[in-house]
Amino acid sequence: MADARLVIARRAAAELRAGEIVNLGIGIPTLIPDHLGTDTEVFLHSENGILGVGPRPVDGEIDADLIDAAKRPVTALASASYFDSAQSFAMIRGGHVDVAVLGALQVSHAGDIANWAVPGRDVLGVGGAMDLVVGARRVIVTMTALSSSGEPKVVARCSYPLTAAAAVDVVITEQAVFRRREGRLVLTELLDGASVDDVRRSTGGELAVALELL
Amino acid sequence: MADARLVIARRAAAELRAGEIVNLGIGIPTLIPDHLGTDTEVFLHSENGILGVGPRPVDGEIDADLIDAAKRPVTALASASYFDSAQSFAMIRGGHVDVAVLGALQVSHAGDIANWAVPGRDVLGVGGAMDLVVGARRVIVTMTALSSSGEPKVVARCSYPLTAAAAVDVVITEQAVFRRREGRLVLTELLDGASVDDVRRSTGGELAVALELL
Amino acid sequence: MPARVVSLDEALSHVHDGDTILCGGFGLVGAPMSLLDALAERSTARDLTVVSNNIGEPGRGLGALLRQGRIRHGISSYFTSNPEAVAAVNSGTITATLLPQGTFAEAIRAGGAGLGGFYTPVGAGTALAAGKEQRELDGRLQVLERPIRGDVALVYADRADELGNLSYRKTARNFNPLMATAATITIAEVGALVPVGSLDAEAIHTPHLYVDLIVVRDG
Amino acid sequence: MPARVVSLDEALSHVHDGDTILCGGFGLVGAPMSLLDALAERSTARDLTVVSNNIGEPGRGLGALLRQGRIRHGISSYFTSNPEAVAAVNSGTITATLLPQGTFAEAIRAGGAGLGGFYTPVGAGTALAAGKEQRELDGRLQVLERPIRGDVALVYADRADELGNLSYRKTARNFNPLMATAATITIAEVGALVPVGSLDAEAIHTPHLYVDLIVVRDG
Repeated sequence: MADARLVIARRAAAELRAGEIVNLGIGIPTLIPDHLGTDTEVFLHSENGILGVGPRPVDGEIDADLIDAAKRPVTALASASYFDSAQSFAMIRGGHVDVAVLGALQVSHAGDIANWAVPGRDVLGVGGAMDLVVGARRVIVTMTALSSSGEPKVVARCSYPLTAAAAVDVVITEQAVFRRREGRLVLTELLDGASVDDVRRSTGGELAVALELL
Repeated sequence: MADARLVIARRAAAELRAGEIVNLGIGIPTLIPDHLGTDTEVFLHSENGILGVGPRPVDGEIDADLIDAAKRPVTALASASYFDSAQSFAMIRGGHVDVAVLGALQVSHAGDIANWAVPGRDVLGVGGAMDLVVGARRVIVTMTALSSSGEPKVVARCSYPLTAAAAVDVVITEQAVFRRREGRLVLTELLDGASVDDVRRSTGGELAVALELL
Repeated sequence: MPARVVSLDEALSHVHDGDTILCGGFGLVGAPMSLLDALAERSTARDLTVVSNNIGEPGRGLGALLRQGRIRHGISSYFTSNPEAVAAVNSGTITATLLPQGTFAEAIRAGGAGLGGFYTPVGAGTALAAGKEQRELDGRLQVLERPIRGDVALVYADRADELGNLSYRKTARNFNPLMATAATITIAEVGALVPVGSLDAEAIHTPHLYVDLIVVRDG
Repeated sequence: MPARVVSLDEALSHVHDGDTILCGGFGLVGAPMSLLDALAERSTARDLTVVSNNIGEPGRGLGALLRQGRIRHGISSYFTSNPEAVAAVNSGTITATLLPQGTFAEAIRAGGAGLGGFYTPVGAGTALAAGKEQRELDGRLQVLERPIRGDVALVYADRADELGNLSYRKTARNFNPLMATAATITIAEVGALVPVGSLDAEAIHTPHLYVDLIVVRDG
């Protein structure tokens, strides 16, 4: 089996279309640019105030005033523009970002997402997570099928505090792609040799499966 | 007796202090810059999106993209900056404009102001009047004592539709200066040879008069 | 998607009967005059709602559409600058929503920013707050104002790059950056089209994600 | 009034016990580091409320004030970037208000713009809306969020002119222009002071009416 993160990143890259405005969260989403075809140039928006994030800088090219929302040094495309944080989130909340790709702790069958807080742990950082899942036109969740303790992350109902209800459009794990159709996640595609039963075992509750996979 | 408008403009100019951010309405307020001392440089804000309005352009200097809120061609100071209308009114409403000087149809003893609509006539233009009287830190009204039909403009209660309640700080007519103290307009200064009785005759209702004038 | 450079006719094909048109400009300064002229001369779209600080001037800009009877409703802070607009409201030919200028600007910003509304002290207790929710917040009476959005935004910018980044010039900026954020389709008329990378990144007032179509102003 | 260029010590004399400090920067990028270092080393102001996207890093920026026990309350979207801030909240040393980042930015803008509040769909129905008014507007559940203002704003800009016009550089802009609008006194630390007229008027991000004091960054 291929490295789960790469399987997910590669499949997520195929969801993006040339010219789209895309916001990438931390973790797996940051691997996506490496898997985009050369004819699929997208424009990366980072919520700290830039449209047109370029590749990571080589040594000596680092600009201390130029970072992404993960606080990593980046470069800027020739088309790049900068804006303040209110404007940046006005873009997000106003539906001007086509796609947000981000990780999650849990996604429910209804498309609810929990990705900012674990009960009983510190809930002191939310950042732009809530804005992105509410505001982006398409929300793609990239996550491994199981948590590090082996619990399914696609669940009948989220037990963790919600980031937003009915917000997720697509979920991509190393096993499968799920799409929200008529308000409910549907398994639509198997990845990397997984079977429907494999996916059933690693998701909580009764899962809807697209006809073509049965 | 001097020309009423010039008396008012000259006296209003003396209310401004060096360095203040000032928004000037149409009519008499536009005469004020000519009466400012050379040591009283103020910064003119115009709500269509400029801080740092300069003098009127001479012929051949007119820039079609550079106007004030009265839609007149203007010049810009070396310090000038431009901003969109939401930002411009954020400045006004947020208390970042020190002084608004504007005309009025009526000002009540409580400092209520009516300057945008006459009952029975078209009330289809308000522009920035309401924002300015609510938002500017100091609101100075410049107006002739009487309307063209001979009615007092300083009145016990406004009969015209209000622009804002309890918003006016200073009223300057060709006869007098009134200041709002403890929620009530007080006659504090006589202009151009007027007497307290002259002022009483040209204002509606019982007027408070500062002790030093009695 | 990157903006596409199109002809006036193609741009106007996106304006349909019954649409709400957001239009930049303070008076005619910064107004997209080529788009408005073409809209009057070469489009038949009618029953329009126009959202603009002024309804043009008599026969000019939005005033030309008004004369043609193609405007149904106006949302504005100052109809008064076009006496024909005032007459049209008084005769019942068009209906009008009058807003304080700052509220008007802020409502369009809210529309583009995905907000549900905002409270402002401006207009509270006056005739312009009639029928609106008012409540005391921070010891001041405030009015709830709702976001404004449109189907098509028509804006004017001094320069655009080929992706659709826009830079405005002096007081021609005015309402244009706001209108550009708040419509389903944003059409920018521009004074000049320049290569990507030739605008100052710190002076791009409207990043390209807001712009769908670009029309280069005639001559 | 035009901004005055002052020393660090004079600038810090405006920070008092119990003040609410608005501080620009995303992490430490665009943070006014000289002002923050001096605040930690040369001021005794305590019981501070800090409004900043992060509470610095351990021992750096606002993190230095935190270590000194001079912060009473934090308003932020991401305390987590400084584990010591998280620990301080958990031990009850400081209290915390957590806001979604866009709501945080918008609330500061509202504070500077004289608005009474705004409705946003972000956070509606979640734990972060607990205790807040929620209502349905335009078919979506929305949360009423209130403006944030401060006594003193500390911001960093790449350049200022002698009147106080500010230009930021790249992603060091972030929260700085917002913070500059929402405090009684705004103190700008700047990389360079330039003569009036040498900034591009179209790229002045903070017009001088927002700025009270300027401190030129060391070395």
